[in-house]
Amino acid sequence: MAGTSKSDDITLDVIAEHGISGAEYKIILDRLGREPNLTELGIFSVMWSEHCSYKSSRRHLGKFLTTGKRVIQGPGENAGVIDIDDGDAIIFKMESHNHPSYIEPYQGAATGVGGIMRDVFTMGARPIALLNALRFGEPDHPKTKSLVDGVIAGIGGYGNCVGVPTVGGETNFHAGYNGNILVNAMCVGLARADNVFYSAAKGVGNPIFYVGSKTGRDGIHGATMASAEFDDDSEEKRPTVQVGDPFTEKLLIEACLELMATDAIIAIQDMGAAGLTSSSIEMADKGGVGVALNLDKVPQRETGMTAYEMMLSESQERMLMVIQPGKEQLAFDVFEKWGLDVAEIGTTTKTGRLVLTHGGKTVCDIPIAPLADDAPNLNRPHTPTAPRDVIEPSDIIEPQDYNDALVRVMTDPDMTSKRWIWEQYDRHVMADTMDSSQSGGDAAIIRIHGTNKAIAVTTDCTPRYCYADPYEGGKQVVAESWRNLTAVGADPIAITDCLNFGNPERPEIMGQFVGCIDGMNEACRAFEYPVVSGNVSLYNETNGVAIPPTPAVGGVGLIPDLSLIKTLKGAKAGDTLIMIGETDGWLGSSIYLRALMGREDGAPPPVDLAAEKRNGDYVRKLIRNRRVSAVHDLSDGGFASAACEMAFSSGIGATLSNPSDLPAHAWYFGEDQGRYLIATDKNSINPILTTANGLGVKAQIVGTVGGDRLTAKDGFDVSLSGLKDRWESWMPTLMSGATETV
Amino acid sequence: MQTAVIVFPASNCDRDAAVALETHTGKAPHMIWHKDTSIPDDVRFVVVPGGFSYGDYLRSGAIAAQSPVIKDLKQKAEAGLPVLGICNGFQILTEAGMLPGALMRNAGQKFVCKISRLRLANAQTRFTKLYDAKHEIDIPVAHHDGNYFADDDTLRRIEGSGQVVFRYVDNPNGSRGDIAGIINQAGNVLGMMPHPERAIDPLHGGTDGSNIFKSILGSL
Amino acid sequence: MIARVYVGLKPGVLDPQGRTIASSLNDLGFEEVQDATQGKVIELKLANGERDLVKARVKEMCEKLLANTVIESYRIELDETEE
Amino acid sequence: MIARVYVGLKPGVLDPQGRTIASSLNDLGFEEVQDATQGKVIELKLANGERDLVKARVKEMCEKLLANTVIESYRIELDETEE
Ligand SMILES: Nc1ncnc2c1ncn2[C@@H]1O[C@H](COP(=O)(O)OP(=O)(O)O)[C@@H](O)[C@H]1O
Ligand SMILES: [Mg+2]
Repeated sequence: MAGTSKSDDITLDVIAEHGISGAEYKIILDRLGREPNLTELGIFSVMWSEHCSYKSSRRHLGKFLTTGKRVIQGPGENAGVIDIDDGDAIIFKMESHNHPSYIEPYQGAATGVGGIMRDVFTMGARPIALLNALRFGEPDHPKTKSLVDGVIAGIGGYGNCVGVPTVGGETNFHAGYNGNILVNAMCVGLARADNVFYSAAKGVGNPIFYVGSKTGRDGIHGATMASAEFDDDSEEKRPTVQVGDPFTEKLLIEACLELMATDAIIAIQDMGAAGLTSSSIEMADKGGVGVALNLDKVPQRETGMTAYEMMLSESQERMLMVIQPGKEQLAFDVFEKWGLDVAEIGTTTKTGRLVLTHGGKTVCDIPIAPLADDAPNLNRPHTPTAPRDVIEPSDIIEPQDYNDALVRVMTDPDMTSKRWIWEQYDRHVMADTMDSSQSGGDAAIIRIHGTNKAIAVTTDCTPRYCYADPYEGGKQVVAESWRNLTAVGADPIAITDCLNFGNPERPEIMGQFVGCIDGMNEACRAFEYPVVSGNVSLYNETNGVAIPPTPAVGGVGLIPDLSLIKTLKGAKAGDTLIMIGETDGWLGSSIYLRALMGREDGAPPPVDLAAEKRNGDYVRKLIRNRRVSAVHDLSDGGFASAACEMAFSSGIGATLSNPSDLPAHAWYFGEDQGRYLIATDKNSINPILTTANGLGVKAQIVGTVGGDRLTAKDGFDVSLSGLKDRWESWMPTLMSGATETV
Repeated sequence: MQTAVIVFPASNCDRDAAVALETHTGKAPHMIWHKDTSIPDDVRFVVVPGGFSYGDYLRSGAIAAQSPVIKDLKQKAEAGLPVLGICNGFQILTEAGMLPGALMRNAGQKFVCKISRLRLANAQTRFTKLYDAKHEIDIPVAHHDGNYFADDDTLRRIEGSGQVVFRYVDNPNGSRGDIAGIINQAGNVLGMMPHPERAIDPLHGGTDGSNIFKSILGSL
Repeated sequence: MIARVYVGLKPGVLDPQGRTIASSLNDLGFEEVQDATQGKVIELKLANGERDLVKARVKEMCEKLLANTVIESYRIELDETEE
Repeated sequence: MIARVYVGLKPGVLDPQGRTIASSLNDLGFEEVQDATQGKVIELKLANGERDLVKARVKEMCEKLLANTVIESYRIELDETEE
């Protein structure tokens, strides 16, 4: 057969360039019974790349709790699906676009947003919220400013145009990301639980449709690039950068949702990493069928494209679907109405093989099962991270000037206001945003259109804890997510994750990976807070220097009644501040230690999962019983920073007290976990304290709300507006002046 | 009362506009596809919604302004049909020549989404008569190209004839004269960058935008 | 045939993009930059035709769509050699 | 001295704007339009100087700020007559 005979092109170099190991090549020879041609080799290469096959991570991801009473679909589809009652389902996922964003920040970030949205509307959901978890290098690193500038503009440029509100996120700066920034985007969509679409291509002889933008030579080898670390030659390996087209994406959403309202679609899959290859193979593999595609029919943007290029292109805004026979015309009509390219490019077959024809010749004929199932599943060696010493409060001298200490903590890059970022995002489009970045709250709150219920959404990760102790850090990531949802009165339901790590071939990196997963999983189980979707991004390292382990999670919770929402902005003059949770004054790996002493050492705060759950359940109950006027969780920067943020958001000062016998720096800046700050009126104080006592929850009075200063009797005394100005101006100052292109 | 919202490819505040109209009239508006050649005769008020029609490619609103439906909209507006253009809708109305001036890239070059405080420059129009002229109102903006420009003569003319309806207290985009919204000479076509349809619900953006809908609908 | 349409802001229209470019260049140490303006070039690939007719058509495109004559002026260049 | 910098997308890079412009022109009845691309022209007013030196400086400006060389290419024209 023409084109599938051994090609002279397949030299050892070519095999190596495709990232295929000797052992892997043997499997290919064995499965095919002959040598592959270049197209076939390319297909094996992307399917078995880290990005598509999860070869280093698969066995560890399998440990996660992935089921629960509200889980409709866990990991394995384009996104996870959860039940939020009344026949409504939430579909959500988070994904990384780290490497492309470093190379071309605007387009890299924009296409990251586009990609994650496609994962969600592919399953029948209308996207209703976007979030972004970002890590940049040191603020004064020469590349940071232009990367920040481009990434934020790209995220906004795409989401704003499509008309989905970007409602929250997180932003860190650290030298550990100087050479590898992280751009993780999360999309949340709303569907009817009985109209969720899956990717399994069922049935034989059904037409396969290609919809969306034309195929160009964009991003060829994007998937393999995401599976290799950068070095100084990375310039050479640059694939043609993908450019996002949010206009087409918007049309694609409307067209797909319109067709999904009929019974024309059997299966649907977006073309993400490894484009046509992975979408067609995954659909076929899940449905247990074969696929025959005629590549001449693929809409093409450029002339002279080879089969290899078409199969590996990562052009954006494309979908593949299996259509119900007899409904072809309906599909054509809908897509043409929306002005999209559409073509019938093949059929499902009973051969179990992927057969491609191009120019009248068969250019690929390979069995599908090995591509998906026989993908390498490695058990890479992993060395656990060595434990660090615990730092006691008495090991750290108190600051001479508490006002200065407070200012330095609140103007630490991670702590400052990110207004400069979120004012570039349309947070209000769709008119259901009840709360967003604007209030600096713990979680964004999105009303379910036309109902009296809402979802709460948040992204979280504290990389410095994960670096210090992957296992405890992993627990903390999930605990903080759960806590942030709880703090707005939501029932936490499930998470998506985006696991960003260095080179898995190094045992210490693999040790971080395994440690984080084990910690996260333990917390997921303790809270019955399963993982329903996720993404792994490895090889985030440059010249052998890896990023801090950064397992970001995106959490979703349900608020059954809009009148029961509480956030940090409701504190009123005369309210009493009560702290829920135990304080040991934990300063190891804290913002305080970093901001004041330039130290990043010490064991991170441990998470007592049982206490975390007990405290959170109690806070949620207080919110539901209308006992509180404002709530904020305690995390980075401890009690002092939580009190500042509550004061900034509520527009009123506070006087704080220290009822413990801890020194003031440990009490105000310690980062003990499982804690909340609540503001309440005086009638509720006693009931709150008494009930807490009965439940074994630590609750203590820690201040009063009022005035225009932030005062701690044994510490600082600053004007609220003065502090707020400094907190607000850090990022505009950083970003002022010229920005060079990267 | 029958109202209508025009939908362009990549309009994205069309649903929000429809919700606002239904909230104030009790009746769902017609959603008119840009390729339609006419607006039904029973329509008494039209909203040209916000969004990124045609991706804002070339210039915001430029391609949409050439849509078949705009011809009919122009004719009906000349005959007195009230029209409200919000954000991208305002850009479209200026591109279509239904309102004077143009909307350029924000002076700060960035997309800006924030609550903007507005002064009523003219509280006597059919769209603003329920407002207290002394009050300032809070309405969200979300745009990249909201920097209003008109040449000196035009500016003098619209200022002189009370066509400037809203001004920013804190100009977010560099607009000349802090202009946030203007009306045509006949007083039936209003264009504004801030989004009143995002300010009709106490749970979302406040209710300062409601009076625009109440004023114009009440005048019909 | 290729038509190149240059679209720029009319004199007297404040050009915030141009201004930002100039001041960014100054910030980066290019002090010789006194002013900057930014415009668009739209390159159209057209069916061949009689030069004057083509030019008239492109002019019509500009008036209708490619330029907003409230703020912009345009200039057309035809290039028969290419293609 | 005036320098004109033309910045356009490299061949092969998706140009959604250009495509949308072309199809809008077709919709408006300009069927002769087969394709369109959109680029930028940045006009810089510069202190006078030795031609080659000026050009080298402008090139540096392009690399640093005016063009995103990952996806864009640029071309420089110097014009001494204007001023
Ligand atoms: N990149 C971003 N995009 C949108 N909102 C952001 C971003 N970074 C930070 N924020 C917002 O700033 C506020 C503070 O963020 P953070 O300190 O991470 O919150 P928390 O510690 O409660 O998780 C939040 O409301 C968050 O949504
Ligand atoms: Mg929080």
